[in-house]
Amino acid sequence: HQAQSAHYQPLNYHLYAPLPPHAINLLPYQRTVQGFFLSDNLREEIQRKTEATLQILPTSGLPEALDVYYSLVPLDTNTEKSSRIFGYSSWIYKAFSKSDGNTYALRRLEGFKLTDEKAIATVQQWRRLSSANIVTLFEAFTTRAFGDNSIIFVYDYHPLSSTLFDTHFGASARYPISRSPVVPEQVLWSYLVQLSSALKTIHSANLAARVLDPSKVILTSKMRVRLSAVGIMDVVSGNGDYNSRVESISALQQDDLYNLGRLILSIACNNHAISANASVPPQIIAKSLEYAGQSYSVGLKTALHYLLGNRPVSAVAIGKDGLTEPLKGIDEFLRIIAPYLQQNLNSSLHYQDTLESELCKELENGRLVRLLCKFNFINERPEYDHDSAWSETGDRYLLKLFRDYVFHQTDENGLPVVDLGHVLRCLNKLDAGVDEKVMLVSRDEQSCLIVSYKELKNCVDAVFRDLSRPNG
Amino acid sequence: HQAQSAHYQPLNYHLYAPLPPHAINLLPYQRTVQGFFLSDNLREEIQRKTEATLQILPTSGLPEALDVYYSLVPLDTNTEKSSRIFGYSSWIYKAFSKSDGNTYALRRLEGFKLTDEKAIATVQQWRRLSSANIVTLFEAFTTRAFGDNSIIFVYDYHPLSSTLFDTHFGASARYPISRSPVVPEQVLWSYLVQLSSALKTIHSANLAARVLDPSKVILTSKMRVRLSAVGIMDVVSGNGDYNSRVESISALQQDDLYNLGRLILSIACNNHAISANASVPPQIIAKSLEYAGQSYSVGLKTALHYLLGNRPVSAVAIGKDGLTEPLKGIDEFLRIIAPYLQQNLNSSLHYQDTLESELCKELENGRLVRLLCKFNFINERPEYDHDSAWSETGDRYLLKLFRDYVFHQTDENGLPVVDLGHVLRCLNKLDAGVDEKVMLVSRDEQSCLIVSYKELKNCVDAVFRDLSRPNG
Amino acid sequence: ESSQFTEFGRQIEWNDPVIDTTPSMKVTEDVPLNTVGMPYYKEKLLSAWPPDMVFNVARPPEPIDPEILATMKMVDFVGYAPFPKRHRRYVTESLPYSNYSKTESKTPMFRSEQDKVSAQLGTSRTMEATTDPVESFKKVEIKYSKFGVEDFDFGFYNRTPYAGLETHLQNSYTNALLQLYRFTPLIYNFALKHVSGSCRLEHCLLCELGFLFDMLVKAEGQHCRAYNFVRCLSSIPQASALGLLEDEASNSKQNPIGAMLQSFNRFLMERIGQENRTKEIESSELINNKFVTQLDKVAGVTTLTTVCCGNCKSETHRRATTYVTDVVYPKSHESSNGRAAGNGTDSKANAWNFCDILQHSLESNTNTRGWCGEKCRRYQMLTTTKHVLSLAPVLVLNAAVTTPASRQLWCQKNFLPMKFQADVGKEGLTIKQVPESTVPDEDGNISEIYELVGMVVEVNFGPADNHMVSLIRIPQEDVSKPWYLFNDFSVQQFSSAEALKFDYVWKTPTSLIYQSCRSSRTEYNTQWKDQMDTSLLYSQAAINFDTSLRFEYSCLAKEEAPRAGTLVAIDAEFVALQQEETEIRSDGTRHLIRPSRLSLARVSVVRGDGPKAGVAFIDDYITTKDNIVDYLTEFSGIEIGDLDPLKSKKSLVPLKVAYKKLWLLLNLGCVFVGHGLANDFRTINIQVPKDQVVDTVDLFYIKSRQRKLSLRFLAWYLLNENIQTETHDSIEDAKTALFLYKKYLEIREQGGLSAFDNVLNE
Repeated sequence: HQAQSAHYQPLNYHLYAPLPPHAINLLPYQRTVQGFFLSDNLREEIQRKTEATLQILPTSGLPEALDVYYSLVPLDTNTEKSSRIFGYSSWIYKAFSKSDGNTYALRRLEGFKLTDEKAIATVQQWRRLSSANIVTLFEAFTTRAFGDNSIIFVYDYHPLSSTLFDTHFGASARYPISRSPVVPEQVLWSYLVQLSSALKTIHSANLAARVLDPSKVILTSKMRVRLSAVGIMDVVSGNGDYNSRVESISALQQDDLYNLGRLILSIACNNHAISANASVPPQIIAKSLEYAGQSYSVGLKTALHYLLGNRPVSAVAIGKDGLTEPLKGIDEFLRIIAPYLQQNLNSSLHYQDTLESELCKELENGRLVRLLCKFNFINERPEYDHDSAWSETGDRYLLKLFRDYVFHQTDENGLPVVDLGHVLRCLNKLDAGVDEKVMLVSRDEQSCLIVSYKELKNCVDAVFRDLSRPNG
Repeated sequence: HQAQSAHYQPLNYHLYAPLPPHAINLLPYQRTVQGFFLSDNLREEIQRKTEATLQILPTSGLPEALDVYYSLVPLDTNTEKSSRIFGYSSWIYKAFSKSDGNTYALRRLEGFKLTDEKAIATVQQWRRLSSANIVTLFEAFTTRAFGDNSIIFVYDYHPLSSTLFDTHFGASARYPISRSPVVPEQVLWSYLVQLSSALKTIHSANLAARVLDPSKVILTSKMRVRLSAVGIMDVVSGNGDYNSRVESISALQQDDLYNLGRLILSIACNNHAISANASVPPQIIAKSLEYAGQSYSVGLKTALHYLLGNRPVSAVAIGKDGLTEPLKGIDEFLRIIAPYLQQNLNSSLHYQDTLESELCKELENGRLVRLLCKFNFINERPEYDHDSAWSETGDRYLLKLFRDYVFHQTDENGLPVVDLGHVLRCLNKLDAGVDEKVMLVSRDEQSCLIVSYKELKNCVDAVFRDLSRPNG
Repeated sequence: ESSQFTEFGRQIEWNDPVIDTTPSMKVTEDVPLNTVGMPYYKEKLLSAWPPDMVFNVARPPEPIDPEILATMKMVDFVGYAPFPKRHRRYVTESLPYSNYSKTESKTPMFRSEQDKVSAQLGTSRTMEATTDPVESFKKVEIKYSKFGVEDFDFGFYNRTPYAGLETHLQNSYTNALLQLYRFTPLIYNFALKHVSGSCRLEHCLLCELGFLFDMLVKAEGQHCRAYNFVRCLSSIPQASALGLLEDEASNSKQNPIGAMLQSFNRFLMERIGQENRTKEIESSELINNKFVTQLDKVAGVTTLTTVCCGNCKSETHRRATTYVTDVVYPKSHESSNGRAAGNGTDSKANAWNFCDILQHSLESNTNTRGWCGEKCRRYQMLTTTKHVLSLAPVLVLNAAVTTPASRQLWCQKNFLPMKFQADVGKEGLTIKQVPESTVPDEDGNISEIYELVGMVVEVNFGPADNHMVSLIRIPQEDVSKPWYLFNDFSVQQFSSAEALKFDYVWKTPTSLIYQSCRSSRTEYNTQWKDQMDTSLLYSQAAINFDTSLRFEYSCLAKEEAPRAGTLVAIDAEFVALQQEETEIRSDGTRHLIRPSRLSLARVSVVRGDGPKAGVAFIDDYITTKDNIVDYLTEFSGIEIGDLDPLKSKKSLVPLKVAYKKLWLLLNLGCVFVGHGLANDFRTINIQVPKDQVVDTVDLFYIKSRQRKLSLRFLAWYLLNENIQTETHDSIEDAKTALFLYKKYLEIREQGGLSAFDNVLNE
């Protein structure tokens, strides 16, 4: 079948909007075609994400539907590794939801039999968290659709994400081993700040992450990390009913801080063992810290010391009474890394601005497409051939002349001029309906018509409204 | 139709797919967190911003051009108020730049005569700052174009922004006076965090903001504040040459912290006098702090106390040696407000996600604009009026008929059908140049021509190439 | 919150592939455009544009031609106008990404830059001024480099032998009219005759006019400034009251500039008529019980106005002489002098030609209701009749174009006659156009043939460029281009067709001058040079309050009377009336807009030869009413109080006295020695021909290093003298320059000039 075979061919993105063969030196007031549209990298990244989101597998051998979820596509085929953390083989599928049309990631623990029904209720608590650095958990249910006892955790689906494990320790790790320090300090801080932010949200909700493993932290775009697979441990470990064990939650939270330290340290030292093994000997930790201290700043070392060591005596919580508070806490940690929080906030806001201006550009383009379509719908319609409103005295004649003004410029020698900048400038002004006047010239070059973009806009709207009236 | 379906190719590439976050599933609490920076109607707001940016004033009586800046539009007509801060009547204009095509806000101080040429050089230092909460200052120059001695400061233009003064104390203030506390605490924290972030950038560059007035802080979108009018005081006050007076910069920075406190306190108490008057008696400050303490949390009160009071004894800078350091500092303040930094970071990252998912919907716009523009460049050109290739027997006549096919559909009664779906389907097929055939009918309805999209594509391509060749 | 969504997009591929399955979309809906997907593709998309195409995104909107806007008629929201067809429609620059600054390339390089370039290239590269006639009318601006105004290449704008006048002066809008008068021989002769006389009036416009005309002639095509003239103008209270002064503070002119110039024209002529009258009263002839001044004989139009009461028929007569006649345009219903009345056709308006209108403007017949004071003693219908009694050889007109109809008239081809004949007879005045070739009857007394001298024209290219130029016909060998356009300091030759073509929007006539073309009246007179009143040179003329003061210089004695070639040494000091104007950018660049405005504060002239060589005979301090912003004491030695008649201990004179002394020396043929005189003469506002200047800066100029040596250095090096130890003293400086010159002559005598060069080079 033509349709299906075509489907599996990867798209040739370079054919979409080709890049120039060589770098062009542009003056500040010059743009190439690319300059008018969404930057190629961002567009391609999002295109690939949507493509991944929509991908389906016609014959997967998986259940056709799972509750409201259908069109399951396995995302991870490596089950062995995944059983390490939860004690069960775990699978991830991408699926569409019948109830809201969105795409979700389903994490299945194979062979899990729910004994304590209260345990699954903690999922509700996780669902309530709102952190931009946590993959949101929506619900969990047990199912026999796979022919066994399975439990399914439903998360937001982040297409094309990779785990920190893949990025730093995997076969195709992003950072070259040879270079030292392997990972730029800025990257480490970014991880640290974002994961601290996730922990802050979790701890504030009186929960604990419990799992901070490189294979369970995903990069959903460059420099954007999210804690995934949250909430599972609470259900699986059986003692999920938080309310019944208030005393131990603070211990788990202490562990979280320690584990965060291990995670960052293992990346800093490019040593997976540090994060893979929960019981790393303290000497190894101390040695690694010292090693990391050679490549990274004092600030980072201080932060890691706080997470990994006993509570440093000099660190005193500001604004709290208990100077001898025995426990480390995420709030205190945030204070230590405050300058980096500010840096991250600043760059996040900057990126916000970039995205907003890119969105602005594309929204404009979207409106221009509609505007151009309107123009084409109304211009040169055979129906209007003998309509007086389109004659040289009618006001709709303006639209024809404006089209000429936009697209039919010539140079002194009468040769066509193709100036996309001019086109976009004119159309944007028309779309905004600005007060600037434009001079149109009749085709016979006998008279000129001076009209503002605002009036032209009204004219387009009126004509188009006439056209699309149900009864013509 | 057999021939058509045989070549039919599914339109399933570059399809829209929603990316997380999915607003539909959010709990009310999550919405407030995630929608913190998100305006109620993002698209509409962005469109209004574009319109505001493009708008011009046909007859303003202002100079036609100011250096490379042209099409000046006054943004603020209230000069009385503005002379309070800098000692000169100040005006703001929006203008386009001839040198890079961007829009800028020009702030003019009327009647200012530059006596010390070194003072204006400090602008270069401000230019280098990179903060998402400062309106970037690009350059300054003196001019006689207004018929007087004026100095112009060139800033980034943020359309539709309003000052904190307008928002909180103006005639159409955003927050209803009747409610108490008037301004939600979250909003105050957001201001405080972002302005602290701005101060951090400024102080790190060994500069001081010097002006932190509600009329000089702008909201550029919901909850997004930026310090505006930076750098002016350094030039105006005459002692701009920072290098020659290192000793006083720390005093000015101390003032910045105090002024930030006053600014936030005046908004919290809804009392403009606190921020308007530099010499508010300490009793008033103390009283206002007490008053604010009734409506807001201890955390906010502590933060304001730090900014406004003498240095609290209990607050000790972490990680610094000098325990008896006599001065307050922005780093120390950031530590105090660290948890709120995290909150803002979280909201900002959420907003990033929203923007990215909005971008998903607009990915193909640029492509369609490029295609439609090509199509319009070649159609109905007067140059082709007597060209045989465009006559009814010429091969380019096809393009005219195809345009009719795409845009001039009618129903059985001959009434126009306006279907954007049809247009997009046709255009996408033309763009890719599929083998599918399409039947075109001549305008006299005497003959039909069957042609594939591929051939149509080649035809358009050839004509456009002819058109855009350097020599016609 | 759990609304059901369609399983969207999925249907296409699995369902039967029939084309129109997706629901139709409205254009206005907010549906993402990518809900319709792309088919699979293996080739470059059609939507891909050439990636290396470059576009300019910063091009300002093209302004709409003001001519079109002016003729535009609004119908609903659309303005309609005929397309002027200067080019095809929608023509743009061929390369959309070419440089936006097209006009900037038309200004010349600074002379310092040219020197640099020519030094590099080994050849001098001169740019040609624009040849586009419309372009030539556009406002020209002086640009200042860090070397000041001397660095500006005025020569680029003027390759003719006729001097242009600089802009960047308050009231320089008068430049155009001043040029027009300078080329009207009778006015020129009139002014020079006056200025060479004994006029002692401090602010005499006619004197200043004479100084200016002389300067313009001596300049032989170099640029001049009407500095002293405009300063004199602004010191006259009436000029300010009449709104003739440009407001310096705001660049925008309150009055329409054309109207302002016409008022100025009237004011100027009346003023010089009056100034002249005060001196000429004794010699004036009594004609018909009225004093006739010299100006009346040059440019006066004498009329008799008769008012006749329609009721009692009593008449009153009034006799008046005016110098400037406003053109009065017929109202559309009026017929042309009754001649076309019989036809009664639509072509009435066209029947009006210039001569008819002119006649109509000079003589008129109006009926108005007015007070009859003779017999009726009540309001009656009065008939006012104006008759011309006599015309003078110069006829000055203000075009007074205010209405669209009058504007239209001027735009007609050949509207303005080159020559017309005027007869003042018993019947009254008759004016008729005569062919250009008409030669005046040299003996006849009755009819005069008037020929167009030139005109002042208002140029309007929008609010940023609204200025005055003059077009003046100067007979030359080159018959094809007898017209000269004086656009401030830009002067260019034009053909008659181009000169006489008016434009509805941008080119409107303002003032015109016709002059009788009898040969006796078209010659520039030089007799004044032999009849100069030189008495001022032998007196002090100080105006100090304290008359007991004695000054350190000694006036010339009669036997020392300067002659052609007499050597004098000069030096001048200045004070600042206005600081320089600059624009400064934060990146450190600096742009000089106007240099500081200086005023002559002291001038010293020293005898060059004879027993008293080196002794000053002029040391005038100049009093001024203008506000002095900087005494520049460090350089000028002038202190506060020195220029105040009440306090000063120095010999204080009005500017005109000091100036006139120099002017007399100049015209007696003295040779001026001094150091760096170009700048002094520029500020004094006098033009000294090259062969009357010896500048020690040029004598000791090191060409190889392009270095000018200071007076102080040269004095120390060559004369072993320490000068300028504290402040500058112009007597000392003038003396030093004189001795340097003598030293120079000495060295040259000994043939050691090349050796001297070597010494200086060390």
